[in-house]
Formats: sequence, structure tokens, C-alpha cells
Amino acid sequence: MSSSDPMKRRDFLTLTGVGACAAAAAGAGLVTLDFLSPKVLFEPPTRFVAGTPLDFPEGTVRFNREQRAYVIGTSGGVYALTAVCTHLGCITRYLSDENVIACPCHGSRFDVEGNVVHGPAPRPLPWIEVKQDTAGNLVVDTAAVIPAGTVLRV
Amino acid sequence: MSGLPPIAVVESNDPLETPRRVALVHPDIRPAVRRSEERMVMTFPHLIVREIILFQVVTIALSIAALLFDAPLQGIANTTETPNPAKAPWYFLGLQELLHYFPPVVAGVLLPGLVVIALVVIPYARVNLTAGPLWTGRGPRALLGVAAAILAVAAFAAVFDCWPVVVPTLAVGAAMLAARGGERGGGTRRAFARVTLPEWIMTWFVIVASVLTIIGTFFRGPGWSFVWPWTTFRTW
Amino acid sequence: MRTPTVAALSGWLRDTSVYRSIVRHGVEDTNLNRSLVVLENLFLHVHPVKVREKTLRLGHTFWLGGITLACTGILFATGILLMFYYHPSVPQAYQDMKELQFVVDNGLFLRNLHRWGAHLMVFAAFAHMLRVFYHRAYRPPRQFNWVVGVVLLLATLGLSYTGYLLPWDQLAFWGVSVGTNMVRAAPWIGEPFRFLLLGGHVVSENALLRFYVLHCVVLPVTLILLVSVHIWRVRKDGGVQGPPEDVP
Amino acid sequence: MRARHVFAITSLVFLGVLAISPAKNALRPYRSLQQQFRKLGATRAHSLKEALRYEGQSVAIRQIWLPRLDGRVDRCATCHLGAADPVMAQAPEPFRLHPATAHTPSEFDRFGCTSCHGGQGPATSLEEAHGIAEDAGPPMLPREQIEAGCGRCHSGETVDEAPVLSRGRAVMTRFGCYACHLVRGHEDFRSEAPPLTTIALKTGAAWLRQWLKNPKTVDPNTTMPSFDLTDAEIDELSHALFGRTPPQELAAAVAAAEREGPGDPAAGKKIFSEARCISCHTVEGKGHGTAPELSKVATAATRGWLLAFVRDPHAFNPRTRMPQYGFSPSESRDVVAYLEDELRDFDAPKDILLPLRVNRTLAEKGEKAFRARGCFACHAGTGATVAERFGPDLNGVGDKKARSLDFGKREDLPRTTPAWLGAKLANPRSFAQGLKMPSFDLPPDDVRAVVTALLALGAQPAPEAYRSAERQPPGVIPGGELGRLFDRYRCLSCHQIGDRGGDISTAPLTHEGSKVRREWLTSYLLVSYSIRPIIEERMPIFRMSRADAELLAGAITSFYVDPAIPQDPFAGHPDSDRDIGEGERLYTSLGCRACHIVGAAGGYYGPPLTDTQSRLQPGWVFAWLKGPQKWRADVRCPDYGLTDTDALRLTAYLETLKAPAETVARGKS
Repeated sequence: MSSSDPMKRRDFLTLTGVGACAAAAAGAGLVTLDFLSPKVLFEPPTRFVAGTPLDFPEGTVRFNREQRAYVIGTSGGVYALTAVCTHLGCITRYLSDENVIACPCHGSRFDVEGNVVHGPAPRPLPWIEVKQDTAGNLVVDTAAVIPAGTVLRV
Repeated sequence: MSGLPPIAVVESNDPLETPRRVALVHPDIRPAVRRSEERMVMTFPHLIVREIILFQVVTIALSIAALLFDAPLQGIANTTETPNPAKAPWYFLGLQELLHYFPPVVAGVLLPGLVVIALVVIPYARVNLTAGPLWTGRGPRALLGVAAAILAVAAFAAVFDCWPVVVPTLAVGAAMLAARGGERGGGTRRAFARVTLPEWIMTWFVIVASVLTIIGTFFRGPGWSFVWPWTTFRTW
Repeated sequence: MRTPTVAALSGWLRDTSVYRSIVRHGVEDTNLNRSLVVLENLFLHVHPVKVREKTLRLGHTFWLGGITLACTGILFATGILLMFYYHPSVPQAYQDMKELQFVVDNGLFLRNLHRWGAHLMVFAAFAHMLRVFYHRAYRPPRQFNWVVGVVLLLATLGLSYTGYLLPWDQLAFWGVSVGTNMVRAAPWIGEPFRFLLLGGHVVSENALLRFYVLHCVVLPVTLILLVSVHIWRVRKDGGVQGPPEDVP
Repeated sequence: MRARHVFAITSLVFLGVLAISPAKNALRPYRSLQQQFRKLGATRAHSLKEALRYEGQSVAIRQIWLPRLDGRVDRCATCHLGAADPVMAQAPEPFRLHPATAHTPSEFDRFGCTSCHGGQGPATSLEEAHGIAEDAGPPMLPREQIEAGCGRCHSGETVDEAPVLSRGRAVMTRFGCYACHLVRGHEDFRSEAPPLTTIALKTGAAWLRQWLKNPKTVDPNTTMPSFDLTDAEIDELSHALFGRTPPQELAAAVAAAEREGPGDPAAGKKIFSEARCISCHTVEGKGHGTAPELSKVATAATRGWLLAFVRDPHAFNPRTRMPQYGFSPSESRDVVAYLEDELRDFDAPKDILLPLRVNRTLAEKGEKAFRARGCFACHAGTGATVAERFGPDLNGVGDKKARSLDFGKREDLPRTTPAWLGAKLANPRSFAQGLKMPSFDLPPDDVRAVVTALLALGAQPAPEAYRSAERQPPGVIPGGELGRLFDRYRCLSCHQIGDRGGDISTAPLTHEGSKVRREWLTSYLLVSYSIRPIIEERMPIFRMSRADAELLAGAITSFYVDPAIPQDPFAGHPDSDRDIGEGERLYTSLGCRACHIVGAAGGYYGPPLTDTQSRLQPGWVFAWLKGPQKWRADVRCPDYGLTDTDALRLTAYLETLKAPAETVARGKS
């Protein structure tokens, strides 16, 4: 870059300036995206202790309101279903008289294994993981979806 | 009023050279309207690039300050523990300092109210538009009047023991009186002599406000007592 | 030094119909095109096409209005980002300040920038006012713009003061308590005004919410409107005015 | 063109400056620590799978959120990554496994970290989290005072596993801190200090002067602090105290006692020893030391007052811990004769017990000083309740920021709350002139313990769910006639019942009814003897009536019963569990002999077992053997982890041991 070529030097300076500004703007954009993504969450834990296997004899359906899940005892063991309707996310409730899980919003109905019996719900209720901890308590994790039919033998 | 100065009407039809401008001039106001022979430059890039630079410099300066000094954050608000002293933000500390001396109605309402009103009416007060240097063409009666006004303000402040007002008032007053006949004097006096009355008043106001703000910010400790800036004290 | 690739790329870009639909003028190498940059841009058209060279000098205005405006820009940007992590409630507001520092990436930096920017803005606005006074730039036809400026100064103080409460720390709480108690001294209107301002008789969560709304909505909108008027007037009155002998 | 240069430069600077904060953010220490931890975990892992798990951990802030514990957020685990990870035992800090305590490492999810350690849980840098940074909140508890953390939830007087905290609380109660300072849970505290209405009957001006000058030099056992009074103040206070009118019946009692004839010092000495006065008092330093030193008692009080006081101490001070003995008039004369004869300061000036001629003006000033100095807080008259505490409220003192404390002249102290509290206790008035708190002259260990107890005082009580249910059941004291007896003999001055009572006796009465046999208790109350000869503090012989003794024994054995202790431990067990021979073999092989006496041989540390059959109930013996620490946390008797069968056999053997009188009788025949 020589002074004999002022045109080129002007271009270089402009390019440097505009380039730095563009880089700063792009960087600021990325940093802003990083800024906006939360680093900690205050959400209730997805794992909860449902009780001991003795609390779930065959035919028990227990609804955990806080965790939005059903823990169900069968002859083979214990399993859990999410209580969030697969249609539009309303919270279903268990009707013991009819032994169905019904959604109050649009009338979807599921059997206690989560299969759609009736109504607009597109999918069965997902099964969620039940494990036993070292003390023998049943620990349910609403975030862990497992294949339907996976019953914890107890 | 007689002897209006001749008004020069600027007339140019070349828009690239001079934007067309119409000035409606009230006879009393007499802005000096001259024919402009100034060099003009293109807004883009000359002004725009400077504006960008200005923005960058401000950002850089603030960023450096933000990197070096963390914004203050004390303990969570506690309605039962008043910090001692409890200070307002810095731009209100002049007022808070005044409240230390004057009754609330004077310091909290009257004075700030007067200041705001005074600021608003500045461009509408004839004195601000026409005033020449303070002493030019004024006799001893003006001298007496000015001296009396200075002493009155100082005495009013002194009644309330408000020395941060008294001292700057007397100092500015002394400079005002010294400016009389300063046209023939040395550099400083000559500069003083050119100052108009509104400028004297504004200067006085700025000095008083600064002194009060600085005292309130740096020299006030527990119970609004006088402390040195380097003294450490318990904050509550 | 512009490499042929860059030149080619830039040339190609300028040729695309999309670019041409946005920017209607050519390369800024003629005075006509340079004029069009200003004229055809919403944000730049407050400027005249040409300005007096003298006004570009530092000593002319010390760029004080520009500094104030730059602060405003920075404060808007940082303020909007900070709002994403702020809840105007007790004690969450204070905890949010801590969270900004402890877990939000660059949170403390943004808060610092906002805080110091606010101080600089108040200071620059004061200085700008003094500069205009000593340069007698309030004289006709600029009287009303001076008044707008005074109102802008008050709005700036109001923004700074309402923002002062938002961290909900001891400094904020007592600073605002002391400040609003000064208002009480005003006869007749003092007490009702304070009651309206705080939404109660003491600084409480109501006051926090009111200050938040004032700080984030009412005062910024006022500021934008008045700044527009202020700058538009400057343009209409022939650009910035420097020292008194420099009447254009 | 210059503007272009400037533009290029400022643009580059602009870019550079704006990049600093994100760069700083990317280099935050916790990120590199987490990377170090990954590597460390991978090298320490026991299996490849585990190593991969460590390697795969993401760099992120880790937090424990406890909505039910004040919404506490603890991010300590962001750096202290191995606190709950057994693989990290003995790893370098900050990754080391947390030492095992009652709550860790199993209950981090319930308690977090800051609930015990203090400091700033939400912070993610060392300076902020540990509270070292300038504007940070209260710092972490120093390790010395770590038990203060226990005290936030455990509000009981004694907290197992927190000896320093328990000691601090005991010292605070003994020295009556709560008389001047409001502390949650001690709102009803009343000092044991005597109401000062009978000074004129008790002592002389010269003695009072000495006492007020510095009580500790007169009686090293006193809990009264030194107020650094000026001579003028001492004078005024003396006039005030001598100017008070004593209650009429006490004045009459003292005057009548003064006129009584002399007693027999030799007989008095014997009674003095039987009454076990030094279980509480000391004589020349020998004794327990929670009641006044008696070696110069006759120089401190007139004969008439001593006599009247020994006969009915509760009339003089309703809150004294001294029991009322059942001395006959002549026995009490003998005791006081012994005191007069031997326990006096033979060098004391003759006029030390001469009363003061009261000057009304000085007395009025003295009454003012009495209020101004806060004397009334402890020496409140009988009926008066303390409306407002003399000293500052101590609730929340543990949350105080050092910045809010006035260090005054103490430039030497570190600017921390524990240091300030320690200095305040050790030397209360060293901070500034004219401070009110008197000097208690505590030994350094007690100061440390009290600071721990103080730091446990949070501004807010722990949330309901976290407040500890103390293991001790509440101490229930019966009312009526029985309550009157408990009060008269001041059982609670030495014995614990539930969470109440003194710690002089090693035998709490909480389960006494399940422990001893009723007949034995009656005879023991009438003529007590030393069960554990190694212990100085022994049960006094109260000279109580047989009726009183039977009533007390009956009440205790039927009232203070633990349903968990079986009446008959052998019920439902095979007869082979009564194998006495096997029990005796166990007794020998376990080494019980080292501490206990059976027959003629054995150690002195534990109580002799010679009279087990007549003294202890078999259910208690069995329950004790199954786990002594369950009944007294600090007992040295080892828990052998005996099976039911072994414990029963040992019980069966011990139950064969007969009272010494019978043994002696058998030996003679």
C-alpha cells in the first residue's frame, strides 16, 4: 500500500472499518443468542418417588398431580404413564368407574395401558420409566419415555 | 427603539450550494443574518462516518468502564435497616444537600421548581437575547444593584448556614464586580468583562450545583455529617 | 487493496434485483448518489444532503448531543436484553441481578454497560444544555427546541431515577425512598403525586412495578418522540449551531 | 483522508473491546475446573464405561434447588463436582468427596450446601460463593464454627454430634445472655440472679464494694460479669441497694435467727458433707462450681441471713437452684456454726459486714445507675417481667454482615462477623468508650463455643419442614403436691428430664421409672450414697421426710416410664435365654470388669453392679445392654451390638447380683 495509490488505500481503510463493524455486529448477534439461552432452569425435578411396590397391588391407578403421571399396578408389576393428553396437552383424569383415562378438553379416552379408545388423540399415552432404587422405592422419571408394555417386575 | 440594522437577505437559487432558507425576523431580536460563504461538504460520507466514529468511541469508553468497574449492588432491600447515610442518586445529591440546610418546601420544591421554570423561559426572556457584556454602558446604579443582589442571595443562604452556597455566591460575585472596567485590564479580567448577565447567573448556578453535588456525593457520612472522602464508616 | 474477488462479489451483489429493490441508488462515487444515500434512507434523512464543514469540527458543538444520543442507543439495546432476565417483583428482582452476574453469560457486562451508560447520558445531557446556553444557541428560531431539550433532560433524569429502583437492593430502595420523600414537601400536590407514583404510601412492590413500566415503556416512548422532534427541529433550523459568532 | 483512518482504527478497537467480555465469559474458572474434573474422573474410574461417563459430562452450571428450604439455590457442585461421588475420596480440592456426617453425602438433595456451610449458594465464582468478595453476601462459616450450621435447624439446647454448639448454648444459658438479649425460643428466660431486696440484711458496705468492683475476684464461680464501675457508681449503687426495704417476713426471719444461740461446728461439718454441698458449690475450688464458692461465705453474709437462707432459700430467691433441705432448727444452726467457724476470710477487715448509712440522694442516683447499667435485666424483682430487653435482639446475628458491625477501635481484628463476635465476648468494651455490655471473662474455648451458638441464630427460623424434632421428649413436670416436691428439692437443678434440667447429675430422670425399683429409690432418697464413686458431684442427703420420699419415688417410678422398655424382657423368649452361666461368661469376656465392680473386684469408672437385683429393673438392664448410647449419648459404656439372646443372658446374670448388705451378711454367717 503506497501513498502513490491513494484510491486503493482508501478502499482498504473502508474495508477494514466496515469489515470490523460487520464482524462486531455478527459477534454481537451470536453473543446475544448465547445470552438469551438460559443456563439454569428452575423446573421441578422430573424424577419422583411414587412409593413402594406394596402400594401398587394389581388394579391400582394412582395419579400424581404435581408430576402429571399415573403409576399403575398390574399383575406383572408396576408401570407409569404420562397424564398429558397426546392431543393438545390437557391433563387427563382417571375415571375409576369406567376404568378409563379421559381428557376433559376434547373427549379423548384411553385405556389404562395408554391406548386410544376414543376421540381425537393421535397417539397412545407414552409410557415412562419406573425404576427401583436401592431402598426398594419406585422412582418414576417423567422425562424418560420407554416403549409401551415395559412393566417393572417387582 | 430606533435605528434598526440593515437586514441582508440571502438569496441564492442554487440548491446544491445553499439550501433555501426563509428567516422571519422579529425586529427586536436582531439575529445577525449574514451572507454565508461557507464551505459545504457532503453529509455522506463526511458527517455519517463521524457519527459512526462517535458511536464507536462512546461504546468503547462505556465498555471499558463496564469491564473495569462493576455496577454497585448492595444487599437486598430491607425496609427495617436504613443505610446511614441514605443517599439519592448522584444527580439528586445537590438537592439532598440543600435539604440539609433549607426547609423542605424551599429546597425540595421552590428551588428546583424555579430552576426548571428558569430553564424553560430562557429563550423567551429578552435579557437572554439582547444582553451585551454586563457592565457595558451601565453606571454606578447597576453596580449597586448587582452588589445588592449578590449580598441578598448570600445573606439568605447564610441565614440557613448554607455555606456551600454562600461561598461560591460571594466568589462569583467578586468575579462579577472585578469584571467592571475589565476591558482595559489583563487577560482574565478582559475575559470576564465580556460575560453577559445571563451567563454570570448560569455560571453561578452551575458552580453552586456542582459544589453541592460534590459535597453530597463525597463529603457526607453517617447522619449527613461532614466526612472526608477517604474516611471509612459503617453504612448502617 | 480491494481484491478482485471482493470487488467482483460486491459488484455482483449490487447487481442483484433484491439489492436493487432495497438500495435504489448506485455506488456512492458521485455526489448525486451520495445525496441519495441520505435522501433515500429513513434513518439518515434527518440530515441535509450537505453540511457546513465547520460544524464537523470538535470545538463546534463538542458532539455532546451526539454522545447523548449514542448513550440512548446503547441504553435501548442493553435495556431490552436485560428485560429478558428481569421480573419486577420482590424479591425476584434482586435475585435476577445476582443471576445476571452468576449464570447469565455476559449478564454483568450488559448491566454495567447499562448503568454507566445511564450516568454518562445524564452527564452528557447536562453538558449539552450548558454548551447550548453558552453558545446562545437557544435564540430564535430555536426557542421551542430549547424547551423540548429541557423536557428531554427531565425525561432523562426520570429514566435514570426509575431505573435506579429496579435492582431492588439497599441502594435502590433507600435512594428512591429519600428521593420520593423530597416530593412530599410540595404543598397540595406533593403527597397525591407521590401516592400515584409509588402506588402506595411507601416504596413497595407496587412502586417497583410502576417504576418498571415507566422505565421500560412510558419514558422511553416519550423519549423517542421528543428526540425525533428535537432532531427534526435542528434540521429545520439549519443544522447544529456552534459558538454565537457562528450564526449561519 | 483522516476520518477514514480514524474510522478504521476505531472500528478495530470497537471489535476488540466488545470481544473482551465474551472472552472473559468463556474463560470462567468453573469451566476449566469441570474439564479438569472430567480428566480426573476418567483416571479414577473403575471401569471403562464409568470413565466414558466422566468424559461425556457437559460443561454446565450444576445446582441444587430447594423450593421448600427458602427457595435456596446452591451451585457449589459446579466446582465441588465430587462432593457426593465416592470415586473422589481423597481427591484434591475442590473435587474431594464430602466427609460423612449425619446428613452427608446421602442428603445433599434435601439440604443443599449453604444450609450448613453458609456462604452464597447462587454464586459461581470462588470469591462470590465463599463470600470473600467485597460486595458479596455473608461469607461461609469458618470451619471452627461449622456447627453453627447445625444450629439453624436444631434448636434444642443439646445437639448430638455438635458438641461445640451444645457447649455454646449451655454457656449462654448459664451466664444468662438471654436476660438482656432476645433470642427465639428463650423469650421466657428469667435469670437466677437474686432479687436484691435483702442486701441490707445480708452483707456490709465494704463487702458490697469489693463485689461490685469485680465479682470474679470475690467468687470465681459467679456468673455475674464485671461492669468496670467507677468508684462513684459503686458508691451510688451501694446506697441504692442498702436503701431498699427488705420484705418484712424476711427481715423478721433474719433478725430472729440472729438472736438464736450457737450451734456445734463439728456436727455442722458432718451435715455439710452429707448434704453434698460441693455437688454444686466449691470450697477452695473443690466441687462442681456452678454455685458460689463457700470458703469465705461467712465473711460475705451475716450469721442471721445465712441461717435464715439455709432454712428457706426459696423465700430469698424464688429462682435459685439451691434445694430446700429438711434440716431441723438445730441442724441448720450447726451447719451455719461450721460456716462461721471455718469458711471465713480471716484476713478480712473487721467492719466488712457493717451496714451502710444510706444517703437518699446517692441512693436515687444509684437506682438510676441500676437501670442505666442494665442490672435490672438479671436482678429483676420477684414479680416484675422484663418488658423490653436491655441489650440488642440477637435473632439474625448469624446473618449480620461484617460491614454492618462497628469495629471501632479494634483495628487488629479481621473484618468478619465471627471475629467481631469473639472479640465482643472476650473484651466487650474494647471497641469504643461507653459500651454497655459487661465483661464475662470467658475462657477462649467458651468464647468459641458461644460464637458458634450465636452464628446459628438466623434472622428467620428454619422452615417448618426442616426444623429438627429433638430426640429428647419434652420434659414434663407434674403439678400439685408432687410438683411442689420437685420444686422444693430442685431436682431439675442437677437432673435432666427430657429436654429440661441441669447437667450436674449423670442420671437423667426421663426414664427413671423404667430403670430403678421403687423400694430402692425410696431408700436412696432418704439416705443416698455414691453410686459412681469416681464422680465428685453426688446426690445430697436432703433429710426429707419418709412421706416425701415415698411420694417422690412412687411418682417417679410410675410417671417417668418409657413404653419402649419391656417390663419383663424374657417374655416370649426361650428359657435358654436365661442361662446365667453363659451370662457370667459374657460378663468376663466382654471386659465389663474393667469399669464395674462385682463382688470385690472391678473398675471404678462405671457404677458398681453389686446391688443390681435390688436397684435396677431387668427390662432396663436389657435395654441398656442393647445400646447404651441410646439412653445417654455421651456414655462411655461400649455398644457391643449384642444379640437379644446374649443381652438377655447377661441381664439374667446381673439380676442375680445381690445388694452389698446381703453379701456382707452372707460373708458373716
